[in-house]
Formats: sequence, structure tokens, C-alpha cells
Amino acid sequence: MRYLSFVLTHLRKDLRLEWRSRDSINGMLFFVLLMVVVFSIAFDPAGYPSTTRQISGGVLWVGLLFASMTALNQSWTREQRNQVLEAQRMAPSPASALFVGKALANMIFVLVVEAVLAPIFVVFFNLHVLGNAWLLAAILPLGTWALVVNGTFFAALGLRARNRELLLPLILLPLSLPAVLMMVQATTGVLTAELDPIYLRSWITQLACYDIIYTTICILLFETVLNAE
Amino acid sequence: MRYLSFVLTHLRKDLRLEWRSRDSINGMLFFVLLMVVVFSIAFDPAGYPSTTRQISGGVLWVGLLFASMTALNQSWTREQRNQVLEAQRMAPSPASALFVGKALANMIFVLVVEAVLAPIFVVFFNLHVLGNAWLLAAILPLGTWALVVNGTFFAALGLRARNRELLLPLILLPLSLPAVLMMVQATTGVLTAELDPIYLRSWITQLACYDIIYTTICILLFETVLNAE
Amino acid sequence: MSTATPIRDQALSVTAASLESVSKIYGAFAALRNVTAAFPAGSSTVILGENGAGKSTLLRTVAGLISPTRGRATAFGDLPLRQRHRIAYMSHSTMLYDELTAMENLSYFATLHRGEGCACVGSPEMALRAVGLDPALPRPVGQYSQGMRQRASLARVLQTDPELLLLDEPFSNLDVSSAGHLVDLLADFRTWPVPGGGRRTLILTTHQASLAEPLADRTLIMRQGQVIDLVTGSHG
Amino acid sequence: MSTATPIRDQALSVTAASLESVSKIYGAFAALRNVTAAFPAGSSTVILGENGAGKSTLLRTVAGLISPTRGRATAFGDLPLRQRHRIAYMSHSTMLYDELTAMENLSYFATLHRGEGCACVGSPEMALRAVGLDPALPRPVGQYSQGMRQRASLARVLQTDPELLLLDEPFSNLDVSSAGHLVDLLADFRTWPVPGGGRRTLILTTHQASLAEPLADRTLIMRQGQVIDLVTGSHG
Amino acid sequence: MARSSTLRNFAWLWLAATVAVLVVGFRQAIFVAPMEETMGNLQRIFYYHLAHAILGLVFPYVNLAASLAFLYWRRRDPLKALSADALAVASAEITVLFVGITLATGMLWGKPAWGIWWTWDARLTTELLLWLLYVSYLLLRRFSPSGQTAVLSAVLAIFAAIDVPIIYMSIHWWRTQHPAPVFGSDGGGIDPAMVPAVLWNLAGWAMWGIFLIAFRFALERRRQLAEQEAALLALEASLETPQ
Ligand code: HEM
Ligand SMILES: Nc1ncnc2c1ncn2[C@@H]1O[C@H](COP(=O)(O)OP(=O)(O)OP(=O)(O)O)[C@@H](O)[C@H]1O
Ligand SMILES: Nc1ncnc2c1ncn2[C@@H]1O[C@H](COP(=O)(O)OP(=O)(O)OP(=O)(O)O)[C@@H](O)[C@H]1O
Ligand SMILES: [Mg+2]
Ligand SMILES: [Mg+2]
Repeated sequence: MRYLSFVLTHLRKDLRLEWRSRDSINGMLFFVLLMVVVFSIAFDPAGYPSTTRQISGGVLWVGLLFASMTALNQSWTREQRNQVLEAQRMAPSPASALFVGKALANMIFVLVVEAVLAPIFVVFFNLHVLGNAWLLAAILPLGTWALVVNGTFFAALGLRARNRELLLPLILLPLSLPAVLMMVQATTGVLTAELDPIYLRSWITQLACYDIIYTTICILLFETVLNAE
Repeated sequence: MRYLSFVLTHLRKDLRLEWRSRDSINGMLFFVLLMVVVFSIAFDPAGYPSTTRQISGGVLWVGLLFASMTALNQSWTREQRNQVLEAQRMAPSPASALFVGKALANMIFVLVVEAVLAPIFVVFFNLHVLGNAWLLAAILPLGTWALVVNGTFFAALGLRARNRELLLPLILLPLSLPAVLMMVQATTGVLTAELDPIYLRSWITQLACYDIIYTTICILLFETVLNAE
Repeated sequence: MSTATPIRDQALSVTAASLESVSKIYGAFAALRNVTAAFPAGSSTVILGENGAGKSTLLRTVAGLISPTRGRATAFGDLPLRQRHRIAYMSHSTMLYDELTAMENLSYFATLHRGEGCACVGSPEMALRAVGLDPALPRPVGQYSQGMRQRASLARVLQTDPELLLLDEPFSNLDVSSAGHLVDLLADFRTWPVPGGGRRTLILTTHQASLAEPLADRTLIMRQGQVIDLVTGSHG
Repeated sequence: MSTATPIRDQALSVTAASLESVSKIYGAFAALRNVTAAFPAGSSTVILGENGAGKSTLLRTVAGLISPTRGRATAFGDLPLRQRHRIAYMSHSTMLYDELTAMENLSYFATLHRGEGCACVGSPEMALRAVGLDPALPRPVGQYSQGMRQRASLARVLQTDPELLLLDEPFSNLDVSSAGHLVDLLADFRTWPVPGGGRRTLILTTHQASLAEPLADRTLIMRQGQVIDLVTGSHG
Repeated sequence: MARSSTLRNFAWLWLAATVAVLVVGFRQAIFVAPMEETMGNLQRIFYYHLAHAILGLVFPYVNLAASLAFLYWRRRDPLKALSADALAVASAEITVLFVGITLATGMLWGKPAWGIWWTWDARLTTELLLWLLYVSYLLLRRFSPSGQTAVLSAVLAIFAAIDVPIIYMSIHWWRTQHPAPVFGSDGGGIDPAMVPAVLWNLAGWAMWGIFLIAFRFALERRRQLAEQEAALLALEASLETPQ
């Protein structure tokens, strides 16, 4: 498919750029690590294992949320630096392919951070997953995508705004709070095994629906945003 | 003093830039409000009031960490954009004045966020400070300065290093860990009133020493870093 | 798209781009004031004018990157952005990624242009050679000298084989011999056949009028956001 | 610092800047190769050469922004960065903050230059007027046209009233009349008296040799990182 | 000219009717409706609270409709698009107002009723999110570059409108371990004697909301026209400068 090949082109370019500079991933890693450390200092996970388990879902997602927000802010500035964005606007390939490529690239970065983070998190917080750990393999990517797809979109939307860095959290947070809620609940549910599997399943299904709905709208509206002027 | 007037010039410029680019305090207010909402959705303060008090020290610092990261990330890239940094290197005013000015500007930014955050935090998290609340007025600025001074310095250090983003977390993380430890312990100690006042005082003194030592080193080494090639 | 070919073939005197009483207002400042201009297909126009006259703004409007505050800008009788596969635009800045080499940059943009009605894309290597850069240069564009950046930027637009080529000060920062070389290249470019019929149109701004003279079928002179003069005459 | 004044006074033929077998190597690429050159105080040197010849690298070395891989660069017999209050350097990029107006930018840099052995700073307003910009323009520099940016950048270096002025392609993007005007301004600049005695030195690179001719006491020609020719002769 | 004066007359009439209905609603709520047993007169705040809460859920959809209309007309008919944009701003601002009043009355009520101003209950949280969402919409309008405000905010409006039902759905099962203090969706148990008060107030505040939106819309239109005028003037003034 032609569209797919455009997406791949964009994705490859973004990965290569990141590889050359490693801006986003390292920034995110630093932030998330520091956060884990802060919480484990603040909270003495060894002392209160059950409480730890209760807050760790929240800690994980808040960390990822903030970390990815910093990275997302960066991801479009690169396009803006030498006004490459104008070259992108003039290119005849569909604009949404650019969006999808970038969202996928961001997704990969955040997933890498998660992959590094997960073991550290388990060790520092002394976690034993009481529920079905495999469900996390569904929840993490779904939740991450929810963050990333909207984040990428709104970072692009705020691109030419006067106070870009501030604007992204302002828009993104209220919009994605339901998703944050879903993923925190689902994650905590798995970690503590206190949630009825039926509820758990419903959180996950809702998260998936959220992802599908927002991905669709983002793809549909991206061209409008890119050429808004 | 001549040096002080240079610092003020830099500070004024940075504040003006900041003002131009994120020109409204409203945005910041809203940002802080959102942060609190995110935390409360992720951590459910109503559910576990005593836990809330224990983690709130950590939550507070993570929030501030995020705010200061946003500020720090921006603060040097702006200098780099049109190679203004080279103009700065060619200017005969002392290089460390530039550093101090920028660190102060970042500090002010984070302090404003803190000033807004504190009351909102107390109301929404339903906190009652059990210890001596006035001590917080010492801990918050000391801790913030510890974050900001090192952050500003290493952001500059990493500016032209080829893999700066790798450098930043690797250096900054171990360096700032002791400070993070001190401020989180001291804050939690005040909030829960569980810490012996003698310990509390010693944490604060240590934090102050940390600040003094690192500020001195940063000022001494900044010129070397700026002209390193 | 393919149905359009015969029409284009017949009407060679059609306009490639036109502005109809276009104004562009930034805040309280008018960068373009009621500009009306037509650029016939096959023509080559040099825009002259002092700094801040609105030359770049005019080019960007034709490219579709700016939408006029008032008036209408068209390219090939359509919204410029909708015809973007036939237009190429080079600006003051490189429009290239600093971290990638010229070759990587160009192949990337070439891929974006493939398909979509213009299979006719030149190769990045050829474009780089044409502007006098070594395609195998391992340095990223961010480490190029100013003139080399300008060339890489030129190669980016040339490789897409556009029908309407918009160049914003292509000669600035080029050394004398390369500038002369570029003029030859552009003169040559105008003669390249267009796959679907039609002719190549060139619009460029410059401050070195003497250099651009061989290219100037028409010279447009701007001042304070207005076109104050249009000199037609082949090769001045 | 004040003890140096009498020496400067006597030795008017002293070199303002000199490079002694300077090489600058980036990775495996030599941007400057064993360059030896001296720029006498009071002289005005135009550096010519094709793109990528190393002109900008040479200027940056003299300014002290690059330290040579091999060899020694001095300004006023000292490390250039230590004499930075007497040197001003203008590069391809504006070296100005996009978000501030020209006036704000200039006053900021002026403040940084005040004191520290050079109380002799011109006023930002005058500098802006001298390059033909309106000091009261409320637009931030980021919204200037390319030529206006170039002028603002020039005003930045002129206002510091330097003894050694390094200009990297000051004429590019300027329209013809302003470029001429700038040449006059620079010629005038050379005659301004230096408070401590001594004479003003000018080094500039350009691709428009004809424009810079009135300024060229000496012409340095570079190719591939080497100085291949030095033509001395007043007003070529 | 004649058209605008009829419009103005109509607006005055509408305002008068609104005030009348609100007065009736006030009488119904304060004097006519029976006193609630457990909460006493405090409960009368409910009529205002409910009216604003319901309207606060309706106005976002006015905003959505206007935004969609804007996007549709943007290229086809810029003038119509401008008025759609004006309607979008107006409805967004009134949404923020009404939701804000809901929050305020709720908090005023909650302090005596529960002893606390705020709790992270599902109902309250959703309402807060709704408010945040439209505040962020207004902030985007302030921060975005001048030429793009309308487009960007129209896009955000679509996202926000989709988020509203998601918020309400997703929070449905939230924190079941924690007894929900607000009587939730099973609230069929209103005394029939209270119904007229509810309806009168609802009608009155709805008319008031519509009036506010219309008023704000007119203001925004006037601002847009003035802006065009100013641009035109600037253009002409600069054309006259000798050169
Ligand atoms: C900040 C605080 C509050 C907020 C944001 C809030 C929000 C709302 C909303 C949005 C509705 C309409 C829901 C719907 O019709 O679907 C509503 C209805 C209602 N609220 Fe509140 N409320 C708050 C506080 C309170 C308090 C303190 C009470 C009473 C103790 C209360 C009592 C009611 C009642 C009785 C209804 C009608 C429920 C029904 O008929 O379904 N609310 N509230
Ligand atoms: N985004 C903007 N906001 C405000 N003013 C702008 C903006 N872009 C351009 N201008 C103004 O519009 C005018 C014309 O700019 P333009 O870049 O078109 O000039 P130009 O003819 O290309 O000049 P040059 O030869 O210097 O490149 C300038 O006065 C410029 O300051
Ligand atoms: N940081 C760097 N890393 C690697 N190579 C560099 C770097 N800076 C410059 N170069 C290379 O050094 C050479 C000389 O560059 P320089 O900018 O001095 O050329 P120039 O004579 O100023 O050319 P122009 O007229 O195009 O501005 C170029 O080939 C350039 O690619
Ligand atoms: Mg221009
Ligand atoms: Mg150069």
C-alpha cells in the first residue's frame, strides 16, 4: 500500500533523527528514573508493600505521562527548526501519513522507556504482581498509545502558538484524563488483584475504544491542523 | 556592583523572553490545577488519607521536578537558536553572570509555580500539615534551588556535547539524588510530623550546604564549560 | 489528472500561477497590498525589490504556504496546496533536517513525492551533482558551510522535477562561479520536457539582478508590498 | 589593560590579528590547512573563495569561537577570547533573540559591553539608524524579512564600537542600494577614532567581490582550507 | 438598518420574557415547592444547581455544531465561517460559565450537606473535567497565532465534544469501594410537587443561557467586523503614504 509506505518513510526518518541525537529517549529516561527514585524515597516501599501496590499504578502512569509530554513537545520542534515543516506541507504525500509516522515513532520511544523502566520499577518498588501479569502487556501499549496519539496531535496543533511548551499540557491533560483514569485503574487492578476480572476487562475494552476513536479523529483532522492558516 | 548589574541584565532578558513566549500567568495557574487533578485521579487521595500524607511529599516534588524540567529544557535552546550563544561568548561581561541570571530566572519560574501549587495542593488533597508549616518556607526554596542550579549548569554543559542527552541523565541523576533525598525526607517529615525535629533540622542544614557547595562550583566552572570546544 | 493533459497541451498560454488583488495583513501591517499578477506557463519571472518589500511573502502566497487575508491566489487554476505535487518552493532557510546528510534528506523528500500523479522524480544523486555537491559526503547538513546548505536546499527542489519552481534568493551565499553555473542550470531546467505536456515556469527573487538577467523574461519590481513595475522583454 | 595603551600608540603597524600555521580538523576533514596570515591594525581585508573554502572557519578562529586544532590564533597579541571587548563578529545567523525587538536585543547586548575596559559603546538607536532600520519598529526580530535581519545583526556589531570587526558575508540578502550604503558606512567606520589610540581593522568575507572592492586594501583568496593568494593594493 | 432594529426589539422582548420566567421559577423554588425533609430549605439550591448542570451539558453541543459548521464553510464561504466561529466562542464561554455555576452551587451545597467542599466523587470529578476542558479551549483561543485561532479551536472543540460522553461513561464504575454521596442516576424519586419548580427554573435558565449566547455572539461579530475594518483602514492608510 502506498499510504503505508509513506508512513514507513516518515517513521524511518524520525527514528534516524532520534538515533542521531537521542534527545527524547534520554530525557524521558532521566525524568522517569528520577521519579521512581523520588517516590521510593518518599514512600518506603519495603515498609508498606500493600499501599505501594496501590499507588504504583498511579506513579507509573503519571511518570510516563509527564515524561512523554516533554518528549512530544520536542518531536515537532525538530520539524520546525529550518522550516522543514513547510517542505512537509508542500510535499504531495498525504499529511496524515506524517502524523501516523511521528506518532508511531513517539510510541516506540515511550515503549523503549517502558521496557527499561519496568524491571527497575519492579525492583525499586519491590513489586509482586498479584493479578494476571500478562494483562499488563495489553494495558501498557494501549495506554501508551492513548497518550501518544493525542499528544502528537496536540503538539502539532500548538506548534505555532506563542507558548508551545505550556500549551501542550493545558490541552492534553483534560482530554486524556479519562484515559489516564482507565489505565491507572486497570494497572492497579492487575497489580493488586483486587478488581473483579469483569471490571478489569471493561476498563481494557474502554481503553481500546478510546484509542480507536481518537486515532481516527486525529488522522481525519491532521491535515486541517497542518495547513491551518 | 558591576557583576550584579550584569546578572540583573541577563535576568531581565530571560524574564522578558519568558514573558513573551508564555505570556500569561493564567496558563501557569491552569497548568498547576491540572497537575493536581492528575495526581488526585491517579492516587485517589480521598480513599487513603494517611497514605496521601505520606506520598504527598513525593508527589509535590515530582510535580515541581516536571515544572522545572520544562523550564530548564527551554532555557538554553533559546540561546542556541540563532547562535546567540556565540554572541554571549563574545560579550566581555563575565560568563558566570549569564549562568547566575539564567538560574535565577528558572528559579523564579519554579517558585511562581510553587506559590500557586501549595494552596491548591492543600485544598484538593485535603492535607493538614501536622508539623511546623513554616519550615516548608525554608525547604521549598532550598530544594528548588538545588534542582535548578544543577539543572541549569548541566543543561549548558550538555549543550554542545555530541551526545548531550545521554550525558545529562547520567551526570545529573547521581548528582541530584542526595538533594532529592534530603528535600523529600524533610518535606514528608514536616507534613507527617513523624520525624524528630533534630533530624529535620539536620536535613535542612545539609540541603543548605549542598546548595552552597554546588552553586559555588557551578559559578567557578561555568566559563570553562561555555568556552569548551 | 490524466484527463487534464489534453487541455493543458492546447492552452500553452495558460497561467501557471496568478494573484488576484491579494493582500496579506499581519496585525496592522500590510506585507502585500492589493497585488495582482499573473505568471504565464513557460515564463520566467525575476522579482526585484528592496528589503522588506514583500517578495518572500509573495512567493509564499503563490506556494500556498500563506493564505491571503484578502484576494485569491491560484496555481494551475486551483488552490496552490492542492496542486502541490507540481510546485516546488525554496526559501531563505534550508528546509532540511540538520542531523541528516544531504543524501538522506533528499531521498526522504524524494520518497514523499513519488506516486501521487508525478512519477517523474529525478534522482537525489543527480540533483546533488547538478548543484555541485558530492552525494557521498558523510557530513550532516548542519555542518555544511552556508553556501553548501544553499546548494543542498536547491537540490531538494530540483529533484522533484516541478512545473512551477519558486526560488527565494537562490544566489545568495553562492560563490560567483557556482552562481553562474546555477543560472545555466535553471535555463536548462526551463527546457526540460514536462511528462504531461505543458511548460516549466520559474519565479525567483534576488538582489543580484545582473546575475539573474539571462533568466529574466519578465521582471517584477516590488516596493512596500506593491508591484510597482513589470518589465517584459526577453533577456533584458 | 590601561598599561597597554602607550604601547599600542607607538606601534601602529602592530598586527591586530594573526594566524600562525593554523589547522582546524573536523573528524577526518580539514576545514583549515596550515593557514598563516597576519592582519595589520588599520587594514581592511576581504576574504574571497568558493563555498566550503573555509572562510567562515577562518573568521571564527580569529574571533576565538573556534580553537585551532594545530597552530596559534591571536588577536592584539593575546588569546582572542581574552580580548573580546575589542572584537566584534557577525555571522550567517543573526545572533539575536527572535522574540525580542531589534531595539531590545541591541540594548541588551550594549549593556553586556558596558564597563570592562570599553566604555566607548555607541547607542543602539544610532546603530539601527545607521543600517537603515527604524528603532521604534514594534515587530520582534523573528518576523523581520531576511534583509532586515541582516541589518539588525549588523547593527549589533557596530554598536559595540569594536577595534577589530569580523563580518561574514555582510552583503548577502541586502538590496543593492543598502549594500552600497553599507560599504560607505564601513569605509566611514574605519576612520572613527579609537579612544585609546590605535586604528580600526576590518576583515570580511563575501561572494560579491565587486561590491567590497572599495574596502579591499588586501584581498585574501582561499581554496580548500588554504590561503592561496594575497593581493595587496589599495582599492584594487 | 430596519433588520437590526427588529432584532434589537426582539432581544429586549426575549430578555423580558426570560426575567419573567425566572421570577416565576424563583417563586416556585423558594415559596411554592415543598420543603425537603432531611435538608430543609437548603435543598432549594437544588433547582438552580440542576438547571445549570443540565444546560452545562447541552451547550457543549452547540459549540460542536458551530465548530463543524466552521470547518465546513472555511474554504467554501469564509463569511459564514466567521459567524460560525463567533457562535463557537460564545457557546464555549457560556458553557464555562454554566458549568462553573454548577460547581459553585454544588460546592456551596456540599459544605453544609456533607461537611466538605470537595471530594473526588465520580459526579464531581466529571463535572470538573468538563469545566477544565472548555477552559483549555478558551486558553487555546488566546494562545494560538492570530490567523489560525478559529481552525485550531474548531479542531479542539471536536475532540472536547467527543470527550464529554467518554468522561461520563468511563467514570460510571469509578471507585465503587467509596460510597457515592450524590444521588446518582437512580434519581427518579423527586416529589411531584417539586416538578413545576424544576421545570420553570430549567426553562428560565435555558432562556437566559440562550440570551447570553446570542449577546456574546453579537459582540464577537462586532469585534470581527471591527477587526476587518481596522485591517482595511491600515491597508488604505499605508497605500496613501507617499512613495
Ligand atoms: C461540586 C459539586 C457538584 C457537582 C459538580 C454536581 C453536578 C451535578 C450534575 C452535573 C448534575 C446533573 C446530572 C444529570 O442530570 O445527569 C447534578 C444533579 C444533581 N445534583 Fe449535583 N453536583 C454537585 C454537588 C451536589 C450536591 C452537594 C448535592 C446534594 C447534596 C447535589 C445534588 C444533586 C441532585 C439531587 C441532582 C439531581 C440528580 C438526578 O435527578 O439525577 N449535587 N449534579
Ligand atoms: N509573520 C510576520 N509577522 C509580521 N510581519 C511580517 C511577518 N512576515 C513578514 N513580515 C513583514 O512583512 C514585510 C515583508 O517581508 P518579506 O519577507 O516578504 O520581505 P522581502 O521582500 O522578502 O525582503 P528581503 O529582501 O529582506 O528578504 C517585512 O516588513 C516583514 O517584517
Ligand atoms: N562543525 C563542523 N563539522 C564538520 N565540518 C565542518 C564544520 N564546520 C564547517 N565544516 C566544514 O568546513 C568546510 C569549510 O566551512 P566554512 O563554513 O568555513 O566555509 P565557507 O568558506 O564559509 O563557505 P561559504 O562561502 O559557503 O560560507 C566546509 O566543508 C564545512 O562543511
Ligand atoms: Mg525575503
Ligand atoms: Mg561561510
